[in-house]
Amino acid sequence: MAPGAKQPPDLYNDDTMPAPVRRRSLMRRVLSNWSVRIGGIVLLILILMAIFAPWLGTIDPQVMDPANGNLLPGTQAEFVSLAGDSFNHLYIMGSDSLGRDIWSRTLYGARVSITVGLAVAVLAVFVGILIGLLAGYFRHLDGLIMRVMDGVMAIPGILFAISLVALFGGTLTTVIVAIAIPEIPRVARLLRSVVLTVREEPYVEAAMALDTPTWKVLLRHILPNAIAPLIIQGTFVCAAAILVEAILSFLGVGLPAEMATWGNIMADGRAQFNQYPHGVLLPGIFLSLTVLAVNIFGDGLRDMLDPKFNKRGG
Amino acid sequence: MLVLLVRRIVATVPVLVIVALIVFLMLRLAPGDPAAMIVGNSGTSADIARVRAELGLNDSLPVQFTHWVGRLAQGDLGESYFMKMKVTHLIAQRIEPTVSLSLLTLLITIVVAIPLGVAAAWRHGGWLDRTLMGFSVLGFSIPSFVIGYLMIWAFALHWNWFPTQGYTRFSDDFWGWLHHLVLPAITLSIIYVALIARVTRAAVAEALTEDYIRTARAKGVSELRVLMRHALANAAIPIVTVIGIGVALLIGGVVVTETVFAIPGLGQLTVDAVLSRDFPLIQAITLFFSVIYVMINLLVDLSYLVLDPRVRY
Amino acid sequence: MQTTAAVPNVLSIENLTIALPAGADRRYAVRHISFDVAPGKVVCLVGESGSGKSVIASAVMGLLPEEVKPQAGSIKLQGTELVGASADKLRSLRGTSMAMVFQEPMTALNPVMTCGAQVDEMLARHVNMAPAQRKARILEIFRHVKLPDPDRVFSSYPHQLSGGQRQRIVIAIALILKPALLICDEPTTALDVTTQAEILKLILELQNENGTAVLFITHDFGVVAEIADEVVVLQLGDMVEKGPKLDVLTRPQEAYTKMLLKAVPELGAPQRPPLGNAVPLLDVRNLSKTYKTGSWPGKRRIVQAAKDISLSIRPGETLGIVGESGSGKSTVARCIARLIDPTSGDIISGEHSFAHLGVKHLSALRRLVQVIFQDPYRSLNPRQTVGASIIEGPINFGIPRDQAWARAEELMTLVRLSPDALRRYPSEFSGGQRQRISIARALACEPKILIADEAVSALDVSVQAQILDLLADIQQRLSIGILFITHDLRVASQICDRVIVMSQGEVVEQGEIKDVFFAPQHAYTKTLLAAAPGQGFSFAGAV
Amino acid sequence: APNNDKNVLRMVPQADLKVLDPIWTTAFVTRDHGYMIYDTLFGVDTKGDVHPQMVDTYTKSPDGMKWTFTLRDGLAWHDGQPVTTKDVIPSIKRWGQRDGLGQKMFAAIDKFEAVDDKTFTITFKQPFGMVLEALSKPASNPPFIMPERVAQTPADKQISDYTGSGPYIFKKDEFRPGEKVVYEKNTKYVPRSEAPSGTAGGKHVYVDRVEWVILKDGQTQANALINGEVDMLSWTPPEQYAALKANPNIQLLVPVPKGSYAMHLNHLIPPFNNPKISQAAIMSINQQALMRAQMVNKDLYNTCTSIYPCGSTYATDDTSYFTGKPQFEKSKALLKEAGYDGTPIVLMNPSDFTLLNKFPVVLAQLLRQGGFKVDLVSMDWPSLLARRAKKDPADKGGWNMFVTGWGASDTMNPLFFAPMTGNGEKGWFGWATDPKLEDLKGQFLATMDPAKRKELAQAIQTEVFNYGLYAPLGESTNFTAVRKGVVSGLVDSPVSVFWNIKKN
Ligand SMILES: Nc1ncnc2c1ncn2[C@@H]1O[C@H](COP(=O)(O)OP(=O)(O)OP(=O)(O)O)[C@@H](O)[C@H]1O
Ligand SMILES: Nc1ncnc2c1ncn2[C@@H]1O[C@H](COP(=O)(O)OP(=O)(O)OP(=O)(O)O)[C@@H](O)[C@H]1O
Ligand SMILES: [Mg+2]
Ligand SMILES: [Mg+2]
Ligand code: NI
Repeated sequence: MAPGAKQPPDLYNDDTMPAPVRRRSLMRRVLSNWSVRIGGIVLLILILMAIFAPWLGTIDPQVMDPANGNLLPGTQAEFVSLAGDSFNHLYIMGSDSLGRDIWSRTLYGARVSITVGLAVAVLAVFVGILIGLLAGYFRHLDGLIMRVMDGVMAIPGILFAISLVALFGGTLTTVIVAIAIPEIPRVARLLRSVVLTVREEPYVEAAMALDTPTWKVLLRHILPNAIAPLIIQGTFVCAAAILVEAILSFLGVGLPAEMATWGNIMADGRAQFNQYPHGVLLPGIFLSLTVLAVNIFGDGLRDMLDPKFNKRGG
Repeated sequence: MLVLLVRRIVATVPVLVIVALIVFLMLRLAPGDPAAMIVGNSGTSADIARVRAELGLNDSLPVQFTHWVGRLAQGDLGESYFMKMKVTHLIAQRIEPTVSLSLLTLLITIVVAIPLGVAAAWRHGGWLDRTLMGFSVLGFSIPSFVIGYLMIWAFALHWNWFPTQGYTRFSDDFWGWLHHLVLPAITLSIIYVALIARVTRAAVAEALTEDYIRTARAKGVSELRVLMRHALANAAIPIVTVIGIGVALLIGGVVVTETVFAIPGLGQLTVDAVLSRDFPLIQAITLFFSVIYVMINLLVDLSYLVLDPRVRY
Repeated sequence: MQTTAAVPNVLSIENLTIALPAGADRRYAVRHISFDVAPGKVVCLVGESGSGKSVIASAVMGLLPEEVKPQAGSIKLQGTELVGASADKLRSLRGTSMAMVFQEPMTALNPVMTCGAQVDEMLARHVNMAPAQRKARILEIFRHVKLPDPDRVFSSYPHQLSGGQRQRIVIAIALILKPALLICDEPTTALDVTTQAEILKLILELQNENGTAVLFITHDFGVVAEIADEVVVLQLGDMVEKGPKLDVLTRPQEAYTKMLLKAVPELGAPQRPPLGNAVPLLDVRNLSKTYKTGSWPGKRRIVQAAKDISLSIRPGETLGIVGESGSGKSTVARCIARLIDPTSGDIISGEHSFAHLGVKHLSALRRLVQVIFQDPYRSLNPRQTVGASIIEGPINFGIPRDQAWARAEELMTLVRLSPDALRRYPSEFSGGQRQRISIARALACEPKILIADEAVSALDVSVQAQILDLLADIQQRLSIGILFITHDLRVASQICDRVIVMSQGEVVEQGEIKDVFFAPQHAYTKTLLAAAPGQGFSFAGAV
Repeated sequence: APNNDKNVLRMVPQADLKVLDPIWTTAFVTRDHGYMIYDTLFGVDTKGDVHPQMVDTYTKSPDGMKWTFTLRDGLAWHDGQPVTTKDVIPSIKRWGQRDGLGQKMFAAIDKFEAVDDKTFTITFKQPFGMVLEALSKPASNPPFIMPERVAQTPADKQISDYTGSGPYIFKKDEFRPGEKVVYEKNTKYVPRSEAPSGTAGGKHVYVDRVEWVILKDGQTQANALINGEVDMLSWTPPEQYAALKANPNIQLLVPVPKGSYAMHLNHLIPPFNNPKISQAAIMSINQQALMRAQMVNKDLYNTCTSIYPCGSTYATDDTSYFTGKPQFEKSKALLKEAGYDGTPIVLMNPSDFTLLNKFPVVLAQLLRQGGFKVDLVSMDWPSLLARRAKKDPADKGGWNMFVTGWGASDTMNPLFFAPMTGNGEKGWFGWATDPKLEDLKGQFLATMDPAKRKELAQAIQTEVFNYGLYAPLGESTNFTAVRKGVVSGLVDSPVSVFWNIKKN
């Protein structure tokens, strides 16, 4: 007999069954991931900067002093507003062609970009969930819904957004809706495929056998298991939305030009990119950093939550 | 096979009808009046009313729609409001630059991204993998116009290696064609390489966990063969699928890249048409892009037949 | 095994210890393993799931995942040390000196390569032969492993072959270069009993022919009895017992081995309490189900999965359905529980007919019939606490939450789990425990009929024995009817009063255990019985 | 690669050429295109004097009621056919249906007939003082002469045959809207012998081919010029001015007079249906701030309070209360007096139009200083054009104010200037009802006496400010940038013209 062989378990005493493995809480598991940490911290800093923009050495992002146009980063100059007030101001990131402070505009722009990113993600995911659940669970609706989704998907997203914003005017709502609509089919498809696989899971069949009403099956059993891929998808939608907002402004069909958004700052700066690249590059760094942070965060979440990487945990 | 092809093509018709309807409604419900645009700065309200009537913009929406669809069914996409030209002619003029740019981008992407992705999957978690994934996330995060401007600044203005803008027709001058497309294609391919490399890595990494890989290794075959013949061949479907889906991304990228490099392609035409409310042109381009998208994805679907013997439609 | 000492061993493992990475369920995959495999002999590694059988096999092949490393000991293949050998060295030995057959024939072959090409890789890599010669050689081995129509198989893709045929391809790959050592890791577990019997026979034949040494991994004592010369028993990475087959199977020394053997169900009519002539709880008449798959523009496919099935279940009775994979067992179960809609036929209980009621009117049936599924890992919602899963049914039937919860606590005791467990998530439980929770969930609705669809097939024998015991106990107490679906004839014979034998959607034979199993009428039933491995061995009786 | 072909001139035009009919649209770029391929009966030189162009000689009766014109020799269409009065008369008639001044002229015309192939007469039924100004009108729409078959196209339809008799031939097969427009030298063109000046004089062509390359982005335009990929930018983007000026390989020229910008008000609906409130808005203007913001560099603009181009014939600094400097207190007082109720005024901002999109932003701030509530509404240029045609109340999709730009050729004569209307809803956007203005314009039209005209021009200026019709925001210098040492010979002209250019 080999040393250390164990006693056979008693068939009728449950105490010797393998001790239940304590699952680390999902939150803690997610937070232990480096990508999530780094992405999250960067994002948090950016969000805090956006919230506390008024206290971070900024001035009103709209006020201009044409005489102080195109100052290089770090210039200290006398600011004379159109209203006639004058004060000494340090242009941390220089000024744009109208003499507006790029640092202030960038910080206030963070509010817009982050709002757009979050709103688009939430909107696309929410509507996508509704459509995906309908299509995935009510098979007779599937054909029609999916044809419409295919149609929306077949129109290149950017074209759609450009047209919508150009045609309906660049308000925050239009921009959010215009960026969100092309994302909806993707979310809906994802959700539908998750629903189609999850609904075959024995526990869903079991719930049906327990006479659970359909809406409850959807909300209690199917949706929670689709949440992880949706959150991941949501982060990528968010990152893409921030970029698309900038692209729309760049193409001249974004939010109103005087509004401080990263896209608008860059669109203004691009007219003189060769002489004053700071007008594009500095806000560009903020933009890229944000998108990067969201992407890294999403990647981390994926590693943690995606069932593919995490076979039995759930 | 032929029956299959026909059936699949017929199946795309409802999708295109939906596209047509969406685009049409979007245009007609929007504010902004092409007539005002055509009349110009010194025209008057009366001029605008006259042009509206001339363009048939005063008819009811269903009438306008049936009119348009009716002509569409006869293959007539209409005439641009501004340039008295058939929109098909205008689109035809712009296809070559866009197709050239897209194909070159695709070529660069496939040549670069797939080997990178395979290498990363092979050394899953190693430095190559990390670097590559870092690059790919970065590629997703920098707006393409910033990359484009930096490229122009460095390679066209500073070193003078490439032209800053424009396009030369393939038939006029092959080297000129290539010369004009290098920078835009690289700019455009960055995000695409990021995407495809990522998918390749994931698909190959997943294939590498499959049992048949273990069987192959148990046979003692070389690692390269395991990667290419076994893992990559099985990862082909997701990769091709994403290349197909990526066409939408590519079209979006084309719009921006063409603007940055002033390439007279469909992307620019689109922006122009939207900004001038040239309804027939917008409708035609969107429909055109949708057809391309649908066809490419049909092609992708058909490619499954070749890539995976299990697939039967 | 003193007699073979003169012949050098093909494989000798000594004091092998393999460490697991941090965070794994234990520190060592296996510890202090020593055994030898002599030429022409079959050594069986047995043990419960997770005992380290596959890790040993992978270690020999040099295919351990990177994070798992041999820490001590040696593995010698024909005198060559494999622990610490270079990747190139191992690669050249693989295929030529040692080869392996894996468990899952469905996934072991590359789906996008023809079978011929996959065998050809072996030749192309290791021997210098012209393509035509290679092809001839491959066709020859295909004939040898008794593949029908070798030419067609050569150019077929794996998915065009049946599971048994695929496994023959894998065996052909393993044996084409006549390796000295063949490792088989549960090569027949995924196959039907009849196919399993053929494959086992084939392996033995080839082994005899070439004098190959075989390391055979299995958890099925029937197979061990059939094939082994020597047996090595593992428990959680430790070697518990080893010795010649007859010694281990009939005179086990260790308590663990005894326990394992005792848990193996026997093929025999057990004592079952007699059933009165009670009114059936449920009558199923001429039930048929046809699946239509594929939608426009794809191709339509029609599968007739169940044809004209009639059966009835009485209180306290266990009705078994046995049959090979794909014979329609699950389809029947799902139809009865109305998880899918039967195409035709009737399901009657009392004066109600349920076969064609709309989903909204099925409450009565839901109370009557509950289901336990095969896969313990997927039959509980991972995002719900166990308690929430159990009380879901009662709440749906209008029972107040408190009352449902109290009942759930009782049920937990009934299935021998602690009531505290209600607040935990399924992932915190082992497979056997989850299956008990599933039973508790089904019982919470106070059903009259329990359908168990392969409810024990995924479990180790010891755990399987516990669950079967539990079911019998519950049935006795509550006098419910059980529809027990299994492919394992031994299990069926242990627990059922009557069985139905299904083949290709049809009932071929039905009746009492003693009639069907000991005096089968139908040819299909006879083959099925003949193929069951380890006949004549009475494992539990050995203890 | 640099374009070193001496016979090919590559230039970036002011905008993308879309509409090819210069009678049908007023777009500047279409007008420029018109001057490439068409000829006019008369031209104007840089001083504003009118000289015969296609016309050889002309006479008028002493009372000015009957004019006789004779075409010069050697005029031919691009297809080789001679130009005759059969072509001229329908051309002028078609123009007369579209152009504002043309309409006025035809209202005064009694008879317009051909005498023979070369001679035609115009007989007036009432005095019309601006015959030569009309026939040489450089601003949109100039009366271009087209072949008879083309001129017979209804005025509200675009032409589709682009045969002209001008110095260049339009290459229709190479026309790619949004990409390039190609012209070839008209080898059969016979230039006048006088030196070129403005749209008058000899139109010589020294290159075989002119390619208009459409580049929309200012940075791209500058890059292309610096790299020699194009030879010339017709309108230098203000943002690029400094960089181009500093570049030793680039030369900046000013062949066209300054352009100007104006703030336009909607007089149909409140509050600017009240002249006092309009005046208050005009008092809030700060020309210096506005121009600086839009033009970026101080070399590119100057303030100018006159409604006529500063330095031109009719310009004076007698501009009533308007100083171009902000008078916020006065404005507030006026608003109080007029009883401005604080409804926000809708100021439209064409945010995609880089030559206009900064004015409204600054203007909004100025108006707020002046006591207004402002609702700055951003939209793209097409939306602005559509919206300004709407007569609805401002909060129901209408508008109160926008800014746009004009060429000197538009503003140099009150009758050339489209917004100069006081005939209510029949007039230009803003629909001012100012009978006095209409009356002054009528008098201006009727007289031929320069002194009288000057007087009337001053009266019109005063009336514009008193009514608060619109207000000038300042003038901008439009530089043309060329490759130094490569391109020479640009002609100074009221509108951009591209003959006489040499390349080496
Ligand atoms: N890559 C790995 N990382 C961590 N732990 C591992 C790894 N591979 C195997 N293990 C652990 O090693 C132990 C032995 O696993 P092994 O696969 O050899 O079991 P087995 O006896 O083959 O079981 P089964 O009958 O289920 O196939 C298990 O506890 C398993 O969790
Ligand atoms: N949803 C479905 N759609 C189409 N065909 C199906 C479906 N489910 C089962 N089938 C087919 O019906 C037949 C019977 O399947 P069923 O699952 O009832 O077999 P089974 O006896 O339970 O097999 P196993 O022992 O493998 O579980 C099989 O051929 C199967 O492929
Ligand atoms: Mg195993
Ligand atoms: Mg089954
Ligand atoms: Ni070139």
